[in-house]
Amino acid sequence: MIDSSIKTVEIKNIKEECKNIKTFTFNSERFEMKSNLQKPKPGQFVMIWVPGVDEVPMSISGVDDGNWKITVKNVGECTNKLHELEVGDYIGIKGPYGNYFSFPDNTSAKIILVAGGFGTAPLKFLAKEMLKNKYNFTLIQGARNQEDILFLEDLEQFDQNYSEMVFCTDDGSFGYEGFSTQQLEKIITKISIKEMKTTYVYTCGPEKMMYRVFEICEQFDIPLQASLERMMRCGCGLCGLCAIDPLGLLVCKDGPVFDSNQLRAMDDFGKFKRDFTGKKIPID
Amino acid sequence: MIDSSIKTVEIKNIKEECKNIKTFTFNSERFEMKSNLQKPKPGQFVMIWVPGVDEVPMSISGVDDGNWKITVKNVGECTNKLHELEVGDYIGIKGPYGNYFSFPDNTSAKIILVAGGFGTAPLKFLAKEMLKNKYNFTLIQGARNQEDILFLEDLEQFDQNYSEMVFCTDDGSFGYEGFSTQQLEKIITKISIKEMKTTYVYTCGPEKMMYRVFEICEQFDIPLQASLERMMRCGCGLCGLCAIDPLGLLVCKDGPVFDSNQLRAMDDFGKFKRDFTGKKIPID
Amino acid sequence: MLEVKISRLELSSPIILASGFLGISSSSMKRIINAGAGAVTSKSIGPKPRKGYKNPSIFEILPGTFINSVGLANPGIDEFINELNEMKIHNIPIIVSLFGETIDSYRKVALKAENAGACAVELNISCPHAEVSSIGINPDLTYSLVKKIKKALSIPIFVKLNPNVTSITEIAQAAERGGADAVVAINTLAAMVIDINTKRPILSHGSGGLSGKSIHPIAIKKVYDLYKVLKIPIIGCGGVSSYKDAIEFFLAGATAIQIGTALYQGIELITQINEDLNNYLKRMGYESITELTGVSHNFKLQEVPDF
Amino acid sequence: MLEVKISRLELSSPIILASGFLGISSSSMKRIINAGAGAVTSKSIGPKPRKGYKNPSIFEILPGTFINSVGLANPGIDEFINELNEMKIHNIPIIVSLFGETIDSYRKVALKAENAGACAVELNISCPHAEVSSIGINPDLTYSLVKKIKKALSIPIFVKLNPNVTSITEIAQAAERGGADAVVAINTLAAMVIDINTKRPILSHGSGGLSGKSIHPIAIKKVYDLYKVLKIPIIGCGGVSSYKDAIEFFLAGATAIQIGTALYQGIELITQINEDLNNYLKRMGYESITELTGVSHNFKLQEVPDF
Ligand SMILES: Cc1cc2nc3c(=O)[nH]c(=O)nc-3n(C[C@H](O)[C@H](O)[C@H](O)COP(=O)(O)OP(=O)(O)OC[C@H]3O[C@@H](n4cnc5c(N)ncnc54)[C@H](O)[C@@H]3O)c2cc1C
Ligand SMILES: Cc1cc2nc3c(=O)[nH]c(=O)nc-3n(C[C@H](O)[C@H](O)[C@H](O)COP(=O)(O)OP(=O)(O)OC[C@H]3O[C@@H](n4cnc5c(N)ncnc54)[C@H](O)[C@@H]3O)c2cc1C
Ligand SMILES: Cc1cc2nc3c(=O)[nH]c(=O)nc-3n(C[C@H](O)[C@H](O)[C@H](O)COP(=O)(O)O)c2cc1C
Ligand SMILES: Cc1cc2nc3c(=O)[nH]c(=O)nc-3n(C[C@H](O)[C@H](O)[C@H](O)COP(=O)(O)O)c2cc1C
Ligand code: FES
Ligand code: FES
Repeated sequence: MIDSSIKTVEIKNIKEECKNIKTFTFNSERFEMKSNLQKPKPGQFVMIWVPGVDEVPMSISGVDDGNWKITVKNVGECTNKLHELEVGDYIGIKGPYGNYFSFPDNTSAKIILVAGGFGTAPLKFLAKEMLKNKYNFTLIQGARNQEDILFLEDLEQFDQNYSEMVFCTDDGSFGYEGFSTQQLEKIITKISIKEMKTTYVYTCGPEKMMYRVFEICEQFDIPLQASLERMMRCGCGLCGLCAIDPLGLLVCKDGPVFDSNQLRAMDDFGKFKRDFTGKKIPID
Repeated sequence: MIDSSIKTVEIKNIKEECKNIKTFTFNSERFEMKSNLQKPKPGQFVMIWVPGVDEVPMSISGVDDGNWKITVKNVGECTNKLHELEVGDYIGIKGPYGNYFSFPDNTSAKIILVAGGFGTAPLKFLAKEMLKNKYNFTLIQGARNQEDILFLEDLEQFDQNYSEMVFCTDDGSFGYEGFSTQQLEKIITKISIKEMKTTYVYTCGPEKMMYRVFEICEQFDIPLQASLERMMRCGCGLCGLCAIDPLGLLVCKDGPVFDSNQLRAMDDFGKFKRDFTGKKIPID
Repeated sequence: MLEVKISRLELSSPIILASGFLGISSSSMKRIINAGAGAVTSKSIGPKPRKGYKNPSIFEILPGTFINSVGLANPGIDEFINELNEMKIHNIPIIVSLFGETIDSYRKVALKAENAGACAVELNISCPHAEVSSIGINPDLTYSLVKKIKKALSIPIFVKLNPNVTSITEIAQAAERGGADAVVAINTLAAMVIDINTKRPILSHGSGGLSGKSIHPIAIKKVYDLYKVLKIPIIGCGGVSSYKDAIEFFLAGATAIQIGTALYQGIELITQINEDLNNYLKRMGYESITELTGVSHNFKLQEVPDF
Repeated sequence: MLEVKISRLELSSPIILASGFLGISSSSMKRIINAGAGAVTSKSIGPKPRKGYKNPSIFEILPGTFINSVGLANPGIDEFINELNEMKIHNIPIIVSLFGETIDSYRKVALKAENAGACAVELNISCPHAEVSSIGINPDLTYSLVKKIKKALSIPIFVKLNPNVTSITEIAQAAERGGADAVVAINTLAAMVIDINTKRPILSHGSGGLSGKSIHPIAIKKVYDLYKVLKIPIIGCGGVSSYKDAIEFFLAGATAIQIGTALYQGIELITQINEDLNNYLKRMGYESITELTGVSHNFKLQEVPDF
């Protein structure tokens, strides 16, 4: 069983990934958990407490010995304060939570990862694990412009025999001009019918983008795994804030990674979420 | 760490050992303890709850698969009610508690067990374990008369190449006439000086008897392990009722088995105990 | 074997979802019913939307024991009616937990809940954060509130009791006199956790309520005491995480139980407990779980210490 | 680094043995001091010998959480004076916890304890079993009792608080007004365990007091609240089983702590906690543990929920 206590740890390292995004490293061994501290898997997230401010969900973007990483976009009060913290400051960790991306049975499967914004964080982690396990994949990263491209250094060091990196920007300042979903379509249409049977798509990013990825995959009958986001209070299946209608699937516990079957059954996907009062509101 | 919860179990078997003493068998697997249920060792005891009556300490007199045994003399309210119980009735178990008899390093050591009354219970368990481990030993059992001799059937089945049984009764109705301590002296005086260096005595029984055993062992410089009894409330080192002056050793936690060094340092040994109020009273 | 009746409410299982757990969306609550719960209780609903306290507002302290200060976050009754309508369609037995800023505001929320199809209301008079926190510790206020609501409604009224009082029986008896159809015991115990590295309380609100395993023996004691003085049924709540905990509540005097915190293990737990309850009843030779209510009171205890 | 002062009492370590644990014999208490405790508190001593409740009277419920109904078993003050004399010889700082059947009987026991060399008395007004159980839940009675004892004694007077009340601060303030030199918070929480096989409460007395890990967050909350209103020092008690629990008490507002239940792990725990406290202070750059008292109050909390 997951330990849902909050443990404070010192920030060990901070790296500026791009203008608004930083990666924080902390040592999870210091949690001093007795047992069930499991090594997080790609797709899982932690609740990050910024003392005196708020506690918010963050995907794990990398794991290395006892060191865990999160990659955070500064979008509001809590992430802003997090960006102000320095090495040696304390943050609180709860988790890791949620399910994780599952790998195709066959390492020779055709794999496409479609990442947008900080959604690249869990997919970079996934890509690293795929490399370790000798899977071939293409990672499509979409961003507004060149400055927003994430993990470029990291990604360039990936073994090119196994991985292909596709970048696209809204303004064409880096890689292709246009959306990542356009690149996805382009790639898929080039796949042979035989290969199509063993093609798998993984996505994380803005929900509207993921919804478009879903539509494309449905069209070509390709199995998809998408990592969703919802407002989270507890992270561990108690508060119900992250429930998705009509099945009541919980993003924190049944997700955050959902497969095509589940996505198909979601009336809310791409359309509705809940705010912190529990009220249903449209996704912008 | 020991689990100090009380679990109720059904009595599986009841055996009348002699007029006033019965052995109760219960299945400890039914405790449904998750982890740390350790197999009890000779010398350890459990707290036995007789629902609606009282809860008292009882040595474990045998262990066999998941079945534990206690051998109970009917001496008062609680043991009386326990003797009235039938197979299928529930009793509560807390423990196993306390330390245990330790074995000599060398299996060829000369070992003498001196048992009196229901003190024979843990020593029979000890003897069984010694046999298993190929130790040689002599078991001296003292009783008032033939009818009070315990575990006769059991003991007769012990491998005689390793074990010798000596019985004595106050009235001479079975075995030697006189006290077990007299037999102990007789045996010891026959031991060669060389052998004396590897002689070990273990005792459990009325404290006055054990005190005499202690005096004999001190005289011949033989290491002794004695299992003491004191009034017990908690059994787990909290209430302090079982403390022995002047070191404050706890019979339930530091004991019940004490060695010569510890016994030597006890002002109370053979003299004082505490009643249920905590008041010090003489041992009769 | 597991059917129970609380006032006019007939439930197929004695397990009810406690307020505050997955009780905001009809979809989650439907899932809970499908898992085997006899009824669900909504998150406590107030007159208007409320975000409650910032995070951290829920975390674990010891295995199975949590602390929370959600601060009655809820979308407000007008918004929540959408969910109630949805549940009416699917015929889900829902108890609406509710609170107000004044006695009159309690009444208004309760009326809206009744009209939208609630099968009962549960008055949360034990929320330490609300303006009305004084109700649950005051027998007179409790009496007045319950009486007012009783007059206004025709569905059963449950009163959720605050354990942080000198005498829970006094409050419960006031609720009974006011016309409560059942009491729910207990809500959380006031507690706090301070982080030794940052030296600050972890919950944004500082203190919160303890729930789960740690409070179970406290809840059992309260139910035992309540059973001695009440005529109306008692719904046991606090730290149920296995059929054993549920049975203990029945033996102490409960007619049904609520489950909350333990659901962090997954809602299949409800299915498991139903099954285990059935097996227990068979093993012990009972025909209905209702036979267990209050049985522990048949045994004489040692009232006076020995001298 | 670990020296603390409570009223006139100077202790070499802030760890005090809680009442009810190993506190009947001078030999055990000497052992506790040798393990590193700053002082020991005796088992609560009354005017006459008392066996208390039959067994079972102490057992574990959850890992590190116990329930007990010892029922104030004690040999009586006249007998206990032998142990006090013994402790005087060895210069052991002993706080005598005591109770009486009437206010006057409290006074008599207290005087005997003072004469026999107690360095302080701790008034147990929270024992649910005693005839005086009403004192600890009533501010007026608490005030009168403390005032009477204060007049009679010259050694410091501690008051041990009952957490099973609506407002612990009210009782504590009454004690302070009466002249208490410190309060000890908290005693155990009323609780009960029922065995599902025999269907009866396990404790011979039925209900008992919860202690150990489960009550720690409740005790922290009480100490935090008390620190806001009291001028006299607070001794934190409840569920300390590591240096972290102790630090939490200090941050909440305690000047010293008591340890009880966790000693089932062995009394070396006291030595370990002292060592860990020292390391923590060094790591955090403090020179004395007294600097920690109340530090968590420096942080602003969210008082009002968001809407
Ligand atoms: C499973 C999951 C994984 C995530 N992974 C990452 C990641 O790797 N990197 C990253 O930068 N961001 C990630 N997020 C989003 C991140 O949680 C929000 O950006 C953050 O909560 C914003 O908080 P704020 O106070 O700075 O902004 P605010 O101004 O409070 O809010 C801005 C927006 O952030 C979202 N948000 C705020 N609070 C919460 C909350 N408690 N739960 C969920 N969403 C919230 C809402 O959409 C809100 O509109 C993830 C979210 C989820 C649910
Ligand atoms: C470590 C240990 C192991 C024991 N092993 C055995 C055993 O294997 N077989 C056996 O028959 N007996 C054993 N005893 C003794 C047994 O506990 C008592 O015989 C029993 O408690 C008597 O209870 P009662 O209510 O029947 O008698 P009571 O009439 O209550 O008391 C008779 C005497 O039993 C002893 N006694 C009573 N209550 C307690 C208590 N809570 N703790 C300790 N002693 C108590 C006292 O000496 C008392 O004077 C052991 C005792 C201890 C301490
Ligand atoms: C996160 C959380 C939110 C809660 N919200 C409410 C609530 O809104 N209304 C209420 O009456 N009780 C609320 N409670 C209390 C529970 O309903 C229940 O009384 C308590 O948790 C004890 O039961 P448990 O141990 O099974 O969780 C909440 C408890 C928790 C942990
Ligand atoms: C077995 C036992 C006996 C106790 N006896 C007393 C007592 O005599 N007087 C008293 O004031 N408190 C007594 N207490 C309460 C403790 O002193 C303490 O307040 C409580 O156990 C919480 O601390 P802990 O969690 O460290 O044990 C007793 C507790 C236990 C478990
Ligand atoms: S965040 Fe609370 S249930 Fe998912
Ligand atoms: S019996 Fe309680 S300390 Fe030994």
